[in-house]
Amino acid sequence: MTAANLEAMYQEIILDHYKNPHGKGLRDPFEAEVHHVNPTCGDEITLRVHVDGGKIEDISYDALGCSISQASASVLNDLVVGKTVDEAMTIHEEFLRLMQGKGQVEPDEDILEDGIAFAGVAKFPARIKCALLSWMAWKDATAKTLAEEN
Amino acid sequence: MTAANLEAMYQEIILDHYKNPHGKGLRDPFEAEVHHVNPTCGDEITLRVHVDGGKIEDISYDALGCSISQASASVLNDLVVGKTVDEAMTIHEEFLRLMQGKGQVEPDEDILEDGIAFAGVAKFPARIKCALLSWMAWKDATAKTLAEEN
Amino acid sequence: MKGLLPDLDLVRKDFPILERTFDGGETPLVYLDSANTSQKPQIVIDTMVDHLERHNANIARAMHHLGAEATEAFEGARDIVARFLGAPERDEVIFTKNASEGLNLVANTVPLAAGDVVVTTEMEHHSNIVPWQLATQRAGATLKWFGLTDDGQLDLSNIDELITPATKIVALTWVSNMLGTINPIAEIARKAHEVGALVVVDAAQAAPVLPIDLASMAEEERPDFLVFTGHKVVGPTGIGVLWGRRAALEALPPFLGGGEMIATVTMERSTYAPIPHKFEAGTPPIAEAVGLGAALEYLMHVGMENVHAHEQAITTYALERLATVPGVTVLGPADAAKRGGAIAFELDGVHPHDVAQVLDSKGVAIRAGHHCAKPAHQRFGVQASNRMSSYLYTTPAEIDALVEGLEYVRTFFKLDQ
Amino acid sequence: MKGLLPDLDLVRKDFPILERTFDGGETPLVYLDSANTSQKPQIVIDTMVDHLERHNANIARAMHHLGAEATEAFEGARDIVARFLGAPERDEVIFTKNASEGLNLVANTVPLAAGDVVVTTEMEHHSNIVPWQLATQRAGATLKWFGLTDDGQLDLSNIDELITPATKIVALTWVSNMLGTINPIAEIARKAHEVGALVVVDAAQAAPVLPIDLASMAEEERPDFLVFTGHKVVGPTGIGVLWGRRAALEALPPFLGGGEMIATVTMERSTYAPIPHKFEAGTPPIAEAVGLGAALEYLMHVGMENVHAHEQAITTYALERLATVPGVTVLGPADAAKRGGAIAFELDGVHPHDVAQVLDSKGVAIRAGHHCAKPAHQRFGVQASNRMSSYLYTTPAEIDALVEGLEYVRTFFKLDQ
Ligand SMILES: Cc1ncc(COP(=O)(O)O)c(C=O)c1O
Ligand SMILES: Cc1ncc(COP(=O)(O)O)c(C=O)c1O
Repeated sequence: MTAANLEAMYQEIILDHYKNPHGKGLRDPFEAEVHHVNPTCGDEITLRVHVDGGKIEDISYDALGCSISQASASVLNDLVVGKTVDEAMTIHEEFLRLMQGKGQVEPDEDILEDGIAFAGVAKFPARIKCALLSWMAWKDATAKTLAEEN
Repeated sequence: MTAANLEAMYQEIILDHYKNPHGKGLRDPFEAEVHHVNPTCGDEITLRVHVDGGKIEDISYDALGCSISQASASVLNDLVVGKTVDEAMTIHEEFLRLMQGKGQVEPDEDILEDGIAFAGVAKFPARIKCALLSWMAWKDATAKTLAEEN
Repeated sequence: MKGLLPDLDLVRKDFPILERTFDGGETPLVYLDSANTSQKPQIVIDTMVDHLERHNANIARAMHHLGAEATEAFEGARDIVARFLGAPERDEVIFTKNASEGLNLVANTVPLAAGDVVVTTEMEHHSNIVPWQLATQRAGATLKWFGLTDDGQLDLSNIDELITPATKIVALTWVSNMLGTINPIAEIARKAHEVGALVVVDAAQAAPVLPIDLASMAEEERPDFLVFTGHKVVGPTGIGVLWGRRAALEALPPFLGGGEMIATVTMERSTYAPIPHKFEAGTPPIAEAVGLGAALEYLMHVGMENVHAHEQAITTYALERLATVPGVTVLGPADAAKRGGAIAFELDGVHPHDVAQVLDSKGVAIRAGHHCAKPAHQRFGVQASNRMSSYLYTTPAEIDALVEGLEYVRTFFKLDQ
Repeated sequence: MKGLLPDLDLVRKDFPILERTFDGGETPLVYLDSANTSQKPQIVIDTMVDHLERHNANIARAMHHLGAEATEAFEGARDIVARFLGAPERDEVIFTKNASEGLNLVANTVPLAAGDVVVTTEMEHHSNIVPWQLATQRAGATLKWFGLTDDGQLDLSNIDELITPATKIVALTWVSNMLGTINPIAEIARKAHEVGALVVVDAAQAAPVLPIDLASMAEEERPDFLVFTGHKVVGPTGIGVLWGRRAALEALPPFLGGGEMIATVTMERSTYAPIPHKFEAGTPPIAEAVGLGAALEYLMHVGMENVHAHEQAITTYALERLATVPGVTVLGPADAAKRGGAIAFELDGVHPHDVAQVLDSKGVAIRAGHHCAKPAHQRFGVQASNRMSSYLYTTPAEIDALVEGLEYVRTFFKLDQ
């Protein structure tokens, strides 16, 4: 791995989100809470979702983990809170596409905003799970919320 | 394996014992009966021992197996019936020494008589168990007999 | 000869061991024991060596270069196995140490209660009998089995007595390692699924020679579990495969505990990883999985249809030639189209050990014994048999060598006197 | 430096992977992840290749040349393992697929009943925790454990509460894979044997570095079972060892069923082979056992005393050098004489993943995570740690490279700003 790759992974944006995560902490009200772990390394996240009238009112979370997993939870919070569930799912898919693209996918900045900073992470198979931990937890929690509604 | 080795293994004496086994069949009286198998190939022997006053009066057996295992039971019968248990154990040890000698042991013909024909078998690790099947069964049965006596 | 691999000479060159000779070069190896274990092409050996010399690291856990390379190679092998089997999902492929472990894994974890019935067959390898004996004994369940017809087929006449609502498992071999018989697994699976039983297929002898495409099988005819073993598909020892339908695998509790099969561990309790890792406790056979991947790529490159055609051509020829040897009786189906590449036979008047020993002196390697199928031998009233088994590198000339060898055995033991 | 292997350069030449470089040759590999898996000397690779290219056959069952050669090589490897361990009897050596399988084998077969107690420790690898959780859950027995002192030793203060007549098993690691701690297994075994408990020692990290001589241990201090794994002793993956005292092994029922573990099989019932084969169902990892034999011969040739001295020298040096890096805290004993070659540490302000990632960009391979020892991490209030681990090929210069790398990590994450 070259130094350039390393810089691509640890972009300033990522390190900023890591140092000052947005929306961190567990808050009320919420409809679903999930706990996800990355078995390989032990990174953990507890995540709550508050959905009201099809709109994501809040994502609150408590997470232990590396810079990538922490920054990604922060970016998730930025991107998804305030959006409708449908819009959020589209963002989620775009993020997934980026992360699973082996570094070959050109991310859509209009959709992912700060999230495009994770393009460099996609080149490191071992770290993709770190970046996806919070997103998978969010998807799971949202699915639970919707299931309860019905 | 050379043809010479093959001839050394399948000596006339062995083939003769195979075709006309001595003492075959299960007979009364007996003090102990054992059943031994060679798990690798399925060869089996049921063997009875009749000991009286420290002397081996009879070894009777029913066996399924290859030429080597059959011939060896026949030679066992020849060598051991009529001997005292102590004498028989000495013969057993000499036979064991021959079979485990990797073809390097010079057998004592005075003790082993026809049994020296098995010298060639000792060069074939896979066949040593065949030659020993009846002898191990005999030892086991004799030990049972002695244990019952005490 | 129709069906033979057109580039058989080239295929043979891929297998270094086929150049072995004995007696100072006089006696070439004639390896007819492939149902016992297959030989390995150079590409399998080289792939393992390259892995060990350049990419060796533990997997999953490691963030570093070598760890990433080893993980990619190992998980890449899983993708290849999935392709080889036509598995609906790659995560349904579990690496085990051999076929036996796969069968034991299922037998140990599948829920069984008193009164339940497990059905197997009289032609199984011990590895598909003993685990079910142990499992049914533990649970107070009952083991039943299909008998065999005189020509070595499954006797399906009492299928309605065997497969009933009490039947929880039907475990059977696709291809018999003794009789060569190919069993109608689709038909039996359909029947088993009607009563809600799980179907476990032992493909240890099928995977080497039959093209398998699980995804294209009708769902009700598709097994729920299938195992095979690396060393019989030109791969290394130390590796086997258990494929299971996702839902069926997910329903099983973990088998071995430890290492990478967990989600989280506290001293009080643990939670488990999703499949496939849930069933892969400890450091897996990494280089072996990589070698297996290379082996299956090799077979797919030759083409499993072609491997199968070759096997049938050789088997047809072998059955014909064996019939010319006085005193030889072949066990199992007479029709090559109905069988795999293992041919068990007896030579009247000579114990199989002695046959094998004398053949070996001519360089001809066959197996003698019960081939881990004692009940099938008992069924046919034989205590042991000879077995020749061919594979994609076997030539008609090698069958000729076997037949000549058998003639020599007859002379050696003076059968005509 | 005292204790270093005198011919370290030559030793390094035996390990082809140590020549790996990255970034087009600019960055040499600095492999400090040997507690995860060790690298393989050429002789191990060559021995396996020779086996596969010239002697490959299935074992035990085959009468032919190749079968005899393969059997001799495989059983010869068992003799070598017995010699390596100083095992009282060679038949007490069982080949498994890894250390985890050995532990699971014992946990699955040892008789446990409601009310029985199994004792383990808080510093175990998951492979010596989860099998006992599963076993005690099945039996309604209780799992208890030794806690740890702040400097990473076993807390033996409540040993009399833990080891009582209700205790059937004491299962513990000889050397911790996270803290490096060497445990007083003789003392604990003596105590356990007084109450009639069986002692299971996980030697996965001990076998690579400590000279072991079971036969010379006092009987009451000798474990009843001991496991280790091939890939950590410069051997291949896919192979491990369970050693057990003959009487202890004989008392266990079979674990996996099938293949070569039987004496006789009928459809109704089976009887089992004597040890070691009773516990080796199916085709074993043959080439892997042969490779393990070569690996242990290699280690014995270097001399386990020398390997141990080297490990201690490197560990002493590493502890010294790590102490110079601001923000580094080492977990476990501070005294190199009391530990194996694994050193877990934290770097204040940077998550271990990020440390490992940045080190890797400099070619330095360490492990980051919980190292399959979550409870030990929890005990010390850390969720993950960094771990460097050395072996007989590790040089002081590689420790320097690690330390420089850590300085670079500090700069990269601007820890001094
Ligand atoms: C202390 C300890 N026990 C057990 C194991 C498990 O070994 P394996 O993964 O080879 O089964 C390891 C290594 O991972 C270990 O370090
Ligand atoms: C039909 C069948 N099932 C199972 C096995 C067991 O395979 P393994 O010994 O690799 O576990 C074999 C081969 O020995 C076999 O032929």
